[in-house]
Amino acid sequence: MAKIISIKEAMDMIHDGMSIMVAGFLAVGTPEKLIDALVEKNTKDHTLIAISTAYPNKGSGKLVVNKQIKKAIVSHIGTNPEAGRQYINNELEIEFVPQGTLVERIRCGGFGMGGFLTPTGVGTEIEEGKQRITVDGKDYLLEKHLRADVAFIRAHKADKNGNLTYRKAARNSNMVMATAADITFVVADEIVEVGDLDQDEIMTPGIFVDYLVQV
Amino acid sequence: MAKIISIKEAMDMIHDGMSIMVAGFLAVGTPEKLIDALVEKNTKDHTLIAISTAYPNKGSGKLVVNKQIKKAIVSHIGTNPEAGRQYINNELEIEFVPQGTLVERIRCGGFGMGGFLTPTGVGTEIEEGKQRITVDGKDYLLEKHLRADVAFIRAHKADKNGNLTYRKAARNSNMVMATAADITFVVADEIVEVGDLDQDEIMTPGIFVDYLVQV
Amino acid sequence: MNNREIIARRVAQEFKDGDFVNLGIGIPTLSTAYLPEGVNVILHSENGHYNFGPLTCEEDKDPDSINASGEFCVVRNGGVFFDSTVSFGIIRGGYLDKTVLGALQVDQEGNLANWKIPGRVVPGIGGGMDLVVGAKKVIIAMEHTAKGEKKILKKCTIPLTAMGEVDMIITEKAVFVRENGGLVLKETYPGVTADEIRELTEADFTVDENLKTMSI
Amino acid sequence: MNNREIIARRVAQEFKDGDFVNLGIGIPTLSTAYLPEGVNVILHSENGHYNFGPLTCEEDKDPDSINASGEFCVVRNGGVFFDSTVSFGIIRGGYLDKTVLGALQVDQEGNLANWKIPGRVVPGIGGGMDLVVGAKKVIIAMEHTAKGEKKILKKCTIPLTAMGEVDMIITEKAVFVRENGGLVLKETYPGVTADEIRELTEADFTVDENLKTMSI
Repeated sequence: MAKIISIKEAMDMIHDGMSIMVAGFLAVGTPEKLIDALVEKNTKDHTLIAISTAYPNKGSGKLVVNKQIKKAIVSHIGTNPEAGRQYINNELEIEFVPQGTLVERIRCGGFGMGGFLTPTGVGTEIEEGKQRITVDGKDYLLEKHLRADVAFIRAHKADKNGNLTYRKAARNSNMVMATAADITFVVADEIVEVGDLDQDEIMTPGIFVDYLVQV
Repeated sequence: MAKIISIKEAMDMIHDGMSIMVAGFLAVGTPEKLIDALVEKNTKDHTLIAISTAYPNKGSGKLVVNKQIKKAIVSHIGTNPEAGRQYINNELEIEFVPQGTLVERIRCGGFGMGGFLTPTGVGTEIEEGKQRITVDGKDYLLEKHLRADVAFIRAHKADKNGNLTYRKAARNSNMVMATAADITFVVADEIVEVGDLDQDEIMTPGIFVDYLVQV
Repeated sequence: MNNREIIARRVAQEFKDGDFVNLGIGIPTLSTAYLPEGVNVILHSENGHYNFGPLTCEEDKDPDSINASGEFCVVRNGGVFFDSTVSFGIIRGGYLDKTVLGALQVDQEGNLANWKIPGRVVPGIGGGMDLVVGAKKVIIAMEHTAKGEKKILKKCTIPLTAMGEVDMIITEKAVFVRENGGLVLKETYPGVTADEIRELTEADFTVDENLKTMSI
Repeated sequence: MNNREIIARRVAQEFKDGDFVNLGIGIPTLSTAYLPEGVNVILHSENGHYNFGPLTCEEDKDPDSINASGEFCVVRNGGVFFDSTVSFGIIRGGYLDKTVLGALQVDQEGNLANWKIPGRVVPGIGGGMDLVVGAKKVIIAMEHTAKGEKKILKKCTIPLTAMGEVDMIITEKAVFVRENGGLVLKETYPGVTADEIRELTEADFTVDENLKTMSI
């Protein structure tokens, strides 16, 4: 199950062009130290999968400011003017996805489903190129699964088997992104012994976690 | 949010022909007292949605034995010989659904999705009448959402807003069934005050719960 | 009283005690300041929680506790945190009694446009498209016109957020309800006539036979 | 040693320390009794938990703690409980290193039939179909024939559980691995020849050039 590694060991596994899920909502729930280390490593041409591009100086936005992102699959860029600037200058490709659709596509990616049917976006630009399927008289769009090469997760507590809990609104996309990447890196506020977390209160079972990164 | 009612008030809302989700796995996690009350009420022609028909004397199986079920949408009947007997004598219609597909169809029903794509059942009888959709070169079946008129849920603790926790393996289908019925009845081991449950450890937000049934 | 306050006050009257709602940034959120006595709403936040009781932001800066606008927020006793998929499950699943959102354009078919102006930088979609298809009642709260441009149209001219989902429009001048597939003018601001509303509105609408004056 | 024990002992050799596995009722579950020294597997149970360390059932009858067969089970420190959708998310998501299941029939294309015999009461599907499409490696553990009837066929004759998903077949007489779309005989029970296996097997198969003797 989870292995404890250093931030340098984590960064050694990340290469140009990899797709990266960055958990967090406006940077709350984002493991900032992994972002900072990746800025320092300065790898390029990443696909960013995140709820938003956060802020220029916080969360996934720092990767955008440092021009490491080639394409962003996000629901929002409004809080990061640099993302907007790169987007209109064609320096950054953006796939806008409704937020509920985005997190559900990621869940499908993690849980071995090809996609799902959502009423969100029917009759809008979001429908372009997608199949419309009617179930019980209601129209839905077929939205496809989404996975990444790596995921950056921030937990509150992690036990040494990789079992995780989150705190308050920092949970957001962490739970779902932890399931959907080939390599899942977790930075926890605290690493505890196996048995210290209540078996009923664990939010992410350790089977989804590859590495606990010590920062 | 949730209202506290008596078991009689709960039974007054149930009528012949209603579809009923009964949570539990081999009766663990099933609110037995609601089952017993429904056996006593003796309504007929129900559609049962459950992981299995459990045992003749335990869980949803008691409704089968009492001949209250017209159709069962389940993954398994092997532990309830009476279900098998009624099935071969055409007294009970059964729709067998792979277990993972069943719980995910229910989740779609609760969460406003029309269905999802699963690799489970491709190339088997389960595929009959379903659309096969290829995503990234892999074949999936389109499985449709499932809802019920009422759900029988058993929680460990419930606060008076209907927020729920479950204990150990009793969680199973409770979480997902709590979201997917027009009327959700919950029997909790313990009803506590609002604020007594940790906001991070609530497993089912009270918005999904209609009634806490005092037994 | 400025336009924002008029609209927010009128929106507040739509809430019943115990309503479970999601409110957009700006006027919709402002409306909670004008809730009638004895009316509390439960505020759902896309990023994964809901609150009981009035929203309290900025009061306790817990870094892990923000609302969907990024403001620090206290989630009171009885409130709950959950992950994003549950949050949008609640939204799409039809559990929200109401959502109140701003708009760039609305039309007489109930179409809504509030995310994209062609030629401008798109801030994004966020949770808006999900909210509009999911909530039981969709209320648009906005100024009646924008710099003289009409916003309530026969047919939206910019990209849609959702098709046919708008149930009610509240502006500083009028209240419309969508009934039987068409817009009905239900209220006007004191001193404003139905004819004046017609001047400011491109959409076809009928005037309710019991046309009322907005009481703010 | 009876057939069940032979098969279970051979299955046990397939596990590596730390393997995350789901085992069917019967011989597959029995195999954990024969794990090599120093090899522990993590047992996933469809109903919503996984265990670290050897499974301990019936020892502590907590009414809320059963495994997928309905036996009371202790989930040790480091184990986790989760709901059914997560349980099957783990299964379909490819997190299981191995699943070991019994079968009524298997064929040379890797098709599996283990849920339905036409004309008999069907006990059900349970989680089997999900396990077989989801696990990284699917091992079938069964007696080579049933009352003289061949079970390893050219083409299954009864309804399938899954198409082309079987990776390995372990019987009391032989071990087959599916390679390049065909079956390869890798091992035979001491004293059993490849020709004898051919007699008991309808499926076409090749014999590995390093054909080994099963060491139990």
